[in-house]
Amino acid sequence: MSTLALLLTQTVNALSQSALLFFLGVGLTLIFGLMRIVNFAHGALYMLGAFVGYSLTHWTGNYWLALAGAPVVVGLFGAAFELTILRRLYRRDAHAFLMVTFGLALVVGEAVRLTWGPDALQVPAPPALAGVVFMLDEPFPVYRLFLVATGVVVAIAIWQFLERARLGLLIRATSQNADMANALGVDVKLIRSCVFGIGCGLAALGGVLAAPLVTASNGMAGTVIIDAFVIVIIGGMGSFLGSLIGALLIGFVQVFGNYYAPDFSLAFMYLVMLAVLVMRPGGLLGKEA
Amino acid sequence: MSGQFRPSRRAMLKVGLAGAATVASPAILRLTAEAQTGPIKIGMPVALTGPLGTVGQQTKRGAEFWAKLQNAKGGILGRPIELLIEDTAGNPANCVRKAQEMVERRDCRLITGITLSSEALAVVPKLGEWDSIFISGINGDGRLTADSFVPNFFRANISGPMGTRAVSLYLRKSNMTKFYGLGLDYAWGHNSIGVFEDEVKRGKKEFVGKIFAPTGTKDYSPYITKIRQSGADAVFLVMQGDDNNAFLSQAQQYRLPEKVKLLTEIVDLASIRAVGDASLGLIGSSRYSFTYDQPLNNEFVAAWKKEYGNPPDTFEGEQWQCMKVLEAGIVKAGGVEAAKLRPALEDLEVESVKGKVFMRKCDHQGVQQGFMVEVKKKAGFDTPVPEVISTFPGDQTTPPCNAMTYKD
Amino acid sequence: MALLELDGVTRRYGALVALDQVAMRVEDGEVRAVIGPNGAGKTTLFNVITGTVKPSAGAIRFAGHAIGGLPSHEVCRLGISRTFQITSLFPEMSARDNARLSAQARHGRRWQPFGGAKVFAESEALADAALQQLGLGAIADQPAGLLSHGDQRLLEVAMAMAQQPRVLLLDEPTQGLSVEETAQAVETLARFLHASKMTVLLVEHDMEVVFRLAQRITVLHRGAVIADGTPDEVKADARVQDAYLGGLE
Amino acid sequence: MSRSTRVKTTTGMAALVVALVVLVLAPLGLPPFAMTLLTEAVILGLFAMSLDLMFGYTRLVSFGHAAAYGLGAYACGWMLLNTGMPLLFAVFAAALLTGAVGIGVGWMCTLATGVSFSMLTLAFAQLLYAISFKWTSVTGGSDGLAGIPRTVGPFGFAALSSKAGFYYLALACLVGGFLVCRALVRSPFGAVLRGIRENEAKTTALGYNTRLYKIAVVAIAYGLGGLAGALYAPFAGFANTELLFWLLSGQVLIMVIVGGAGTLIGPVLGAAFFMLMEHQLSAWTEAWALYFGLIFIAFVLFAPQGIWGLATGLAGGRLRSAEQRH
Repeated sequence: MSTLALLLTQTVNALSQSALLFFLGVGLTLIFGLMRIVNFAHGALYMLGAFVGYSLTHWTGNYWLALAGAPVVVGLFGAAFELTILRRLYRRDAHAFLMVTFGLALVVGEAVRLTWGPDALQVPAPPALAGVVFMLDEPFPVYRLFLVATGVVVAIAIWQFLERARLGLLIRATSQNADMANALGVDVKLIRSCVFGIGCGLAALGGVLAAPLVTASNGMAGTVIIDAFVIVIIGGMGSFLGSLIGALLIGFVQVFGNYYAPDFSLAFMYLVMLAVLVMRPGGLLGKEA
Repeated sequence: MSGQFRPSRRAMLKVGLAGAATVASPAILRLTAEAQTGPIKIGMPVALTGPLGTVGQQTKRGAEFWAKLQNAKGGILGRPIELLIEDTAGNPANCVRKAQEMVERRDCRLITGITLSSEALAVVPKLGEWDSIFISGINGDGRLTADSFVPNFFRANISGPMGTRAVSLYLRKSNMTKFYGLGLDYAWGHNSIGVFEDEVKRGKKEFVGKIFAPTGTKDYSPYITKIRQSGADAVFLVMQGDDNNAFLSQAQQYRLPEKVKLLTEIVDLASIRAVGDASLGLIGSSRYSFTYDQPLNNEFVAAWKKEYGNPPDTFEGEQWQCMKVLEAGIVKAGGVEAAKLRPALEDLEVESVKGKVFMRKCDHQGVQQGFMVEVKKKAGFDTPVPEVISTFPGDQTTPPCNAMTYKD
Repeated sequence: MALLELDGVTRRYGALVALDQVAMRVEDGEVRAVIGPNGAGKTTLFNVITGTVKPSAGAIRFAGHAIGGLPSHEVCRLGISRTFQITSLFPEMSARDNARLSAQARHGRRWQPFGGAKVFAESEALADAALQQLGLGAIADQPAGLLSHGDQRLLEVAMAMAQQPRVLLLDEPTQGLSVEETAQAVETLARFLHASKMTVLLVEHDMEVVFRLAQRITVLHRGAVIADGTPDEVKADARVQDAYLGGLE
Repeated sequence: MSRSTRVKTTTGMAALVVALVVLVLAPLGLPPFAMTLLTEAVILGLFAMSLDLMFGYTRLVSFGHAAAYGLGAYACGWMLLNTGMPLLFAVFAAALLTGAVGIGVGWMCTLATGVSFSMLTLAFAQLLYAISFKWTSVTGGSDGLAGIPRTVGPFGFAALSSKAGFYYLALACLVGGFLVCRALVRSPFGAVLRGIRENEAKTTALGYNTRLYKIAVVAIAYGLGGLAGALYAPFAGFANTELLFWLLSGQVLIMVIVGGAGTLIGPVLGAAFFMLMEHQLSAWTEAWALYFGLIFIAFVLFAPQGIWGLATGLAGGRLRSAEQRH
């Protein structure tokens, strides 16, 4: 394998991992930006997405329906949780959210295990994406290219949504100053439900998309929640662009780090985060904390 | 699970901090008196949930099935069998606490079914103090019968080094010459890859590299690329659970098996189900498979299918064998006290689902056949199944006493 | 020699010059108001003096010490205490505990990790005295967050006073108060300033308040001092009128 | 001080003394396993209490407090296994070492505030976790250190290695830790911590170098957390990577919140509650995590002040009704 081929395949590969990380991070950061909630259940919802995706694939026999359906199902679940539980807590200390989302993570995790059983479940990539393409004579899975493409599309969609759509404008306004938005007649309560739902749906999207790579399993939640935190912190809590940059940074660091210095793979991410926070305590694009 | 103990356990909870001490004491006295004649209690602190929940669930079923059949026959020595199964979530702190409760509060002196090596290694040093026997049904860590060996520990299952040894014995006959090793980055992975590297070199073949992946790795592409670049004919995997599934899925997506043969230290049905066709062609040692053509196994598989509908899984079979060894030991000893049971288990020979198992005295390792299997499609099964392609006698696969490496 | 002396103090934020060569002298016992249109740099001036913001250039001397660029906690311990434009209190603590914590900051035992009521006696005495001075004795046990807005503003002053500062910096002490509340607060402050002979630097928008409290006035415009004198002199100054009217356009 | 607060304080003191007497007498009546549980609850209680100094009193939310526990456990375990040091010495040396490391951690993490502070503590804990995994020669890698002895040492502390003796050691550490923490939060130093909790900018403006105070409180919390970890290693006989994992950091935060942050005693009760609930629920049902999660959510909704809030609320209610009767 030539060095060029190596760099090319690993770069595309890092982009595909960044896409998955981005789906997690952007949901977390939207929720934090609006509600100042660090959502500990984000990993559990990502896992829920993968399992819902599994069931939808099996019932409908169509991966694409699962891809579209799982985020909707999980997003609605998230919005319902916001409506019934979180809504009562906005005047409370931040640690109420910490505990309630921790509780939610446990409940979702166990509910998944009771519903789908303890064994990992196969979610194969759809036949159209199951093949390989040759990049400089090296086989590369089409599915990973699809992940990169999805990442680009979703990133642009969210960006345009926040910039152009009315709901996006309202979300940005409410993130900057909820009281002011409220005074101007924005239904802040509705916005919060929407954003929590959207954030959870994005996590679920990440889960469905990751399932063909790692299977749908009970262990999924624990392995991604910290990654998602790190991305969001590196980028700056609440910053959309920050979560994109954080996801790219961590995606590349993990892929190239694991290739060139696999012995340090447990430490890379944290060293990057330490370095970023020591230089910029609020994260790359965050406000000075 | 043993409903009759709930009242006193609830009392315990109340006692916990308040210190209403006298409530529980009579129960302890009663339990001690029961120990000679009451039910035979077997404690199983198992990881029923958490990353290795799948494995724990299998051990639980294997033991439960045995207890059910045995109790239907009137128990052992006329005493019913009572399994105390509790979840540790795979955390050694929980495992030690649960085991200690079984010993101290419920007067149970027999432990089995512990899931993780780290849990087993935390429990083993306490066995003397507890005056209890721990018979492993699935723990593969070589150290348990080597550096960390204690007299009250027995292993009825195939250890990691034994599995690796079977693979390397198989490879001596093959025409593959260059090998790579990929292991999970913890003790089991390091030990087994170490044994494999050693075996390959002694077999006058080439070991071209090794790499260790942390548990919970989601993207294996950098490793897959390294394996492909190494020019190896085959890669030896020491992986399990989610990590194994992720690697096998991604390796297939990268078309790795077309260039490099996949060998594994352990072939597990749950993994085969999780990754489907990505497991086809995988060759590895097997701890247990329902496809072994042994008279006792055919009988066991038939009974199991009748009970559960599916054939038994890897650790269901392993734990079943362990329970059969334990059963023979208890019958021979005429009781479960460590002082009687330890000598009874030593040099005990049992006819099992895998053939003969001989619990050698020197390090309490069960000497047994090693099986090599290949994962193939088979008519009548939705998912691929492991088929035996070779067997090796126990004296070839078992390491020297209290050792983890081989001499020849 | 003046107690507080600024010389050529400049603060730049990129291209923006928030403070431009500011020079001023505040004598011991003087009540000095700093006025100017919005964005004139009044709060930046306070931030630079108290060390919250470092000056880009220039010297600040306080009672013989060069304090330009010192961290704010050190400036504070030399004897400069301040209040904030936006009320900043410890809302769950009682008014007394607010003042006590403030007094303790100048205390040798502020690091002492043990000892209860006794070690606090001295700070508590200072705190109570300060609360009395500002007429807050009766509400000393109430949580600060539950006080009326006017009392909260006065509590901030009391907290600053509990430190027995040599200079007190008041940043818009009547900010956000109703007309009635303002009148009351100003009377209390005037009485207190008269009685205490405290050196005060005051930023205030409300000219009534300024003329009621201050002996001398410094006018800032676009970061630079454009006038400095008695209230009457300043009122008559053409540049001041221009700046204010200009600011209104 | 008003009459009712004085009554409340006296009742509180009386309740504490009664609890202490019960705890001291416990080994006389409790069966062996109850002692095992109680000892573990005491150790975890000390751990949770140490975090309360940071979390409850200073609003420094650490996502990595397991670092202190694990470091204390590994340091103590290593000394007991490799140096033949007596138990008491190893325990306190490990606590001191952890406290010293805490100074460095505090210095680093207080560069940031808010969620960034939390993430820096997490990063630090996870780096220690990675080290414990990789530095096999010292930490035993993924297997951890096992068979840690309770070396008695030369000064006739033989009683400490027994079950009851070790319990008394742990209890003495908890009571000592509590007295230290209580003195701390009531002292001038503690007043500054509360100031930082409520309004850090104002505290700085008042002339306090708040960063130094924060570094100090992180170091103290690490020292006490390290003491708890150092007790755990010889108690359980092992130390392994789980003790440094982020999951434990999350759990100890929950213990503090469930118990009642900023009350010192509350987190101790929270730790005991958490440990006993997990132990008992997992004995009754495999789906214990589900109930566990529901309990937390219920606590947030219905008992926002935690166990301590419930207890004092009940006691306060009785007092009020008693006053009404008079």
